[in-house]
Amino acid sequence: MTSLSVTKEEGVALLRQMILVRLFEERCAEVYGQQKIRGFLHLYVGEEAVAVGAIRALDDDDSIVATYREHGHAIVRGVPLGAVMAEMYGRQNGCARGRGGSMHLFDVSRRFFGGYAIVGGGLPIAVGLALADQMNARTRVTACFFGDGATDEGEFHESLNLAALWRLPVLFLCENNQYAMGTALRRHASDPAIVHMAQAHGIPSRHVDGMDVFEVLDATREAAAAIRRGEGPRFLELQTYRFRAHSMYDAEKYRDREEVARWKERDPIAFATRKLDGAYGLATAEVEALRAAAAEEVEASVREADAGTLEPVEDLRRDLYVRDVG
Amino acid sequence: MTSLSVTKEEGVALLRQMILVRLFEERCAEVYGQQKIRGFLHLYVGEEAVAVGAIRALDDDDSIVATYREHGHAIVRGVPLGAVMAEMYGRQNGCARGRGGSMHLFDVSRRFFGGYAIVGGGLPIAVGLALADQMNARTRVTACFFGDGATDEGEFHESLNLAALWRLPVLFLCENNQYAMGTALRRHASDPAIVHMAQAHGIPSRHVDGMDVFEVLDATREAAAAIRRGEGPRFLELQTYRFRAHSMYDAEKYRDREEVARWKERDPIAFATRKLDGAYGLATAEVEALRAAAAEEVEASVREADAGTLEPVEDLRRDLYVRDVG
Amino acid sequence: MKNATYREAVRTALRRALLEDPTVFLMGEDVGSYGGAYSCSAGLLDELGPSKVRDTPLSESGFVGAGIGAALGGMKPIVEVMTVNFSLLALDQIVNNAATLRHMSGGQLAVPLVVRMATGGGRQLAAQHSHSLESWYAHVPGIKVLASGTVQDAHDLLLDALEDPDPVIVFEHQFLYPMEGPFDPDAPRTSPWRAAIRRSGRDVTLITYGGSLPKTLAAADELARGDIEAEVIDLRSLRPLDHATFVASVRRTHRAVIVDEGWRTGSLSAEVAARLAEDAFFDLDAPLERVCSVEVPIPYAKHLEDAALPQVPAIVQAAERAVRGRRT
Amino acid sequence: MKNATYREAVRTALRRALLEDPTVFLMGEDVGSYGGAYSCSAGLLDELGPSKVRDTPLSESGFVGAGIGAALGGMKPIVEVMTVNFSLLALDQIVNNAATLRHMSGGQLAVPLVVRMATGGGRQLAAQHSHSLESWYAHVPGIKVLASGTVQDAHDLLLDALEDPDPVIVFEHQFLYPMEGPFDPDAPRTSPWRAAIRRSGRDVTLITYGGSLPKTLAAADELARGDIEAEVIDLRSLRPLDHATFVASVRRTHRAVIVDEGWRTGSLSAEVAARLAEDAFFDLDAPLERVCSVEVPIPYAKHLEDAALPQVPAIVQAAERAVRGRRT
Ligand SMILES: Cc1ncc(C[n+]2csc(CCOP(=O)(O)OP(=O)(O)O)c2C)c(N)n1
Ligand SMILES: Cc1ncc(C[n+]2csc(CCOP(=O)(O)OP(=O)(O)O)c2C)c(N)n1
Ligand SMILES: [Mg+2]
Ligand SMILES: [Mg+2]
Repeated sequence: MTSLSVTKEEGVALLRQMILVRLFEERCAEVYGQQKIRGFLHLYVGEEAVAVGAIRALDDDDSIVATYREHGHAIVRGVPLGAVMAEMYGRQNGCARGRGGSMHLFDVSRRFFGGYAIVGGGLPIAVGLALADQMNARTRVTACFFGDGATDEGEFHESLNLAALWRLPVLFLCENNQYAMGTALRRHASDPAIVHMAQAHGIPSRHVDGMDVFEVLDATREAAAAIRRGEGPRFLELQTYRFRAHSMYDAEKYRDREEVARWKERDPIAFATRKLDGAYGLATAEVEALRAAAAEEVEASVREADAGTLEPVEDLRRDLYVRDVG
Repeated sequence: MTSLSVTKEEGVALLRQMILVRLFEERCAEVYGQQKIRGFLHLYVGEEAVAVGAIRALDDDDSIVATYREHGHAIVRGVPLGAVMAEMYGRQNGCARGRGGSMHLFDVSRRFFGGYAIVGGGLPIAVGLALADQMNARTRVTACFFGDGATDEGEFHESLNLAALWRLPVLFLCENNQYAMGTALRRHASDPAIVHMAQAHGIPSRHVDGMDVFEVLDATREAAAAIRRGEGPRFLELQTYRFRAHSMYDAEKYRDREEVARWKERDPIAFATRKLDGAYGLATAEVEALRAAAAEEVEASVREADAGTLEPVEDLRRDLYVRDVG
Repeated sequence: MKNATYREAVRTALRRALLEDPTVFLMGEDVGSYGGAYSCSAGLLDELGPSKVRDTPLSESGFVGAGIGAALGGMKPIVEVMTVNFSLLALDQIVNNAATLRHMSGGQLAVPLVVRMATGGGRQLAAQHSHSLESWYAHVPGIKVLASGTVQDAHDLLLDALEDPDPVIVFEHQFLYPMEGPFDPDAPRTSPWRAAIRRSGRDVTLITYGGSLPKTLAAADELARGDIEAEVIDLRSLRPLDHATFVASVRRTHRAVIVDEGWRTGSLSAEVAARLAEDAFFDLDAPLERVCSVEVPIPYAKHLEDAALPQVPAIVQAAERAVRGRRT
Repeated sequence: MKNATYREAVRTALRRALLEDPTVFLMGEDVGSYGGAYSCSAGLLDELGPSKVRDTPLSESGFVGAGIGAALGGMKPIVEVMTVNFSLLALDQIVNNAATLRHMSGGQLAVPLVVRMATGGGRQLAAQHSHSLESWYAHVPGIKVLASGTVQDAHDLLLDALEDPDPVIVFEHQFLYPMEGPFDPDAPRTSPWRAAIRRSGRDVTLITYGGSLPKTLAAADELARGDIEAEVIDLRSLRPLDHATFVASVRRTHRAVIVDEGWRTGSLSAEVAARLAEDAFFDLDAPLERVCSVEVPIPYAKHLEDAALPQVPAIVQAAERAVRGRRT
């Protein structure tokens, strides 16, 4: 029996959310096959421990900036499942009225600031949100998610430099899933230890096992607390893996099945289940119940999306500006 | 009597070039006052040991990429003084027919590839030149000069990553003169030890006293030799200082006179003179003779520039393309 | 009314906005201890402190993006990108974030951001420092674009931009900073989205903006000596364009010359011309004329730079052609 | 002649160039082990090795700049910027270096570089992945710009670009990759700098390029059923524009519609219109018409995206207006 830093209740809540994200996305892949979702769809399957562990360690008032692979983040943040699914259906009950789709989820009421599809493009935004907080003496944290591929972009360096120089309350969360699209980390980054870049900017940083939701939770709590104490930015490199294709158009020629199989042995959901069972005992029936409840939530979201209406075409120009002066 | 790694002859040659660059630029400032040179003029006064030490350590066949503060580099590389001065006069006997001016000196016959005025913009070019060499199995080095301010730009990071990842024969030479325009290093870079960025990319790097031409020479030789052995890129951070304003339009409100005075005590020309005298003995008359010869060279360049003609206006569109298809 | 320089007018507006609005701050390269590359913020760091006046690293994409983020966070940033030449490095943030966030989020977000930059040539700064890319910005829905061609506008348009809740790009022409002109900081402001008729005339309409305005007015004076009365329209807002004003003018004069420092192909002059050919077609009595920059990287040498940029004689000749017909 | 897809045509050209010319290499994000985001280089890494087919880090400015440097160093790089959307990050290198180096150095340098990128919308990729910024590139002297609208051109223009000693941007439209059409890899190539008359007609000239060509041809078919014979011009080269060809066509038809997926204001259609209003003014019998994208960030939802982009009915209507007059 191993010990855990969370209560059983909290641990189960984490597990529940990982299952919810997993089932939601598997359902997305299905409806994509039915062409109800179109465009790009980037699934997070395998990486759930990162979004769940990190976002649950944050306060509701903290801000979140994510990438185009952000269904999980939106869901964990509390964006209603139906609003996320409807967005991918392109319906006006979607969380961006159907204009954003899978890559551009927004829910400002929950301080979920999107959904950025230009790799690296969200980082300066996060820095700016943190700057606004600092200038207003708010103790909020801005959590910024990005992939290993994003660390190649110039904006990554520029954002780290600004955050470190001005000691801004930003939490950089690098979701290192070992690939930028089809290019393995060692083939796109001169130094596969991405933390070294943070260290070059004097930002305290560490590697975290991104398949272990409890470790992610603890590391994020610790980093967020330091940021709230006014100690400036923090950086976590979360080691994880995407089990599925980069997007729906990917033949996955760039990696072999064994590698994928090896990582699947570390499935974050199975891992958390084992850990919880070890620490507190967790009956198979309990897990099945979680799964069934999640599945039902997902089905409800599909129904909600299906029932959604389309934004009228006459509204195409609406909300281009706050003040239309044309 | 201290010992030096260079012969007297070689040492005197270094000194001679530093003096030549210094006098040339002081003369530039004068003719700028007479409005014969216009636009931006960024002087290198105080930093001469860097260009002289580094470029003299390179082979003639190595490539050079520089910034808008590149008169010294061009001169040390052997671009005729008259062609440099004429360029600043905007005459067609200038090394870019008068089209580039002070910020855009070119001499391809000497593998002097310019002259880049967008901060950071030359770095990827240098990486590409080195890539072409690598692909053709040439043992050439591409030396790339840039300022401390350039290290804030995203392109700096991108260029380092590419060079390190592909082990390209690039020598990065950061001329850390402590300021990006009016912004002191500590106010623009989160970590004032710029070498740390190189280290984050696994590029061997070191600090060099950029006021000591002998140290610059030795460090560059060593780095270039490693590059030629196929060991990939090298990075030198050369600590130096600009004695004059950033450009001709700068009131220098951002630094105090004492700081400037302190650095002037380390004038690279005076320093080299003392060192040579210590090591080999150097008569005042010898130095005076160097100075007089350099002054005469500079005067000749002014005469050459003054005698230059203007490119005919009808040639404005010439050389826009190799093959004009309009 | 007193005289002031364009630079002083910018500085006056900056200072006022920074003093009056607690959410306004200025950030950019060398806006602080250097006082601004063009001295537009001289003294403001000392007066207002480093939180209101922020020197940034050389990271155009980073700090423009941070401006967008700060705007999302409730601030009203004035981001100075020293010149349009460097703004190429920040275009992704402007086009993909500032311009899209409101629409793409279904109206949830707003980006009350002002980006100021100097534009244009004429100072012998050569190919990498003499761009006029206003047409690129004017192409992008989701942002608004202003360009000041007078001292008063250098002040007024900046304050107008700050009062607007959307992202506004403000172009100042680098050649105009030392220009003197009448200036009253308290004069009532006209809508920045309306073009101004800077001179009335019945024979031909000269349409321009920003740094070409003084040249166009000089050309109009010269034309008047030759008995051609030119109407001069200063667009002021480049996005949206005040279509109605220039179309109405051309309906009166039946002839138009568009003066634009951008390279001819794809400059803003093309859009103005296209609109006239669409919406004032039956009123036009002569082919449209454009006076733009020659399509080459702007050279350093003065005589070549002068030859590359629009100049008064070329404007005069174009207007004469429009009025008197082309020689063949 | 066999049929092939646009994608296969691109791949055929790439493979041929890489095989035949030792100085040619391909570099870009995921061109290698992934086979290209649009599968245009599928299998080439395996066949030709990692020196000829280079996966790059996500560093658009860095690797486009490296392409310029490699070109200076004697190579002939084909740099793939996956899409025009990401090319914003590389614009500084293209505009300030690739486009200026030859002129600014007084003719000493040459930059024999090809930059390929996918452009356009229509695949429900939303605001940040659906740009059509061809007009921006066409604005820049010092580069040349090609856009392929047919399967044959997807192959030919790429080889033409590679034979050119100057920097050439080649636009492929992302919606066209799966399109099939006649393709002969050995067909003699016509000059890429000449526009093609894809259909002859006497009533109205429809001018377009790239992804809008199939739509415009479909509109012409429909117009023919309504007794309007439209001439369809495919610009092919966007810089330089083949002015003579489209002006001559309009001199014959006296009416023009320009179809362009760019946002209307400042799209390439504006330049074409301006040139017609300058140089075919006395031949025009009707106001110019433009069919462009609605000026909003392109939305994800299909019905909204369809409404935002140019479509066949709008082209038909514009042509009818041009021929039959506007209703008032
Ligand atoms: C600037 C930019 N370049 C290229 C792309 C195309 N692209 C989309 S996702 C992706 C890979 C990103 O990898 P990473 O940052 O590791 O995130 P992951 O997809 O692995 O979560 C690429 C190249 C893009 N969207 N933006
Ligand atoms: C991308 C870009 N941003 C801003 C400028 C304006 N600028 C010219 S030089 C300079 C300072 C550069 O500092 P550094 O790299 O340290 O070089 P130094 O001038 O000290 O030699 C700045 C900000 C520019 N030329 N390019
Ligand atoms: Mg990744
Ligand atoms: Mg410096």
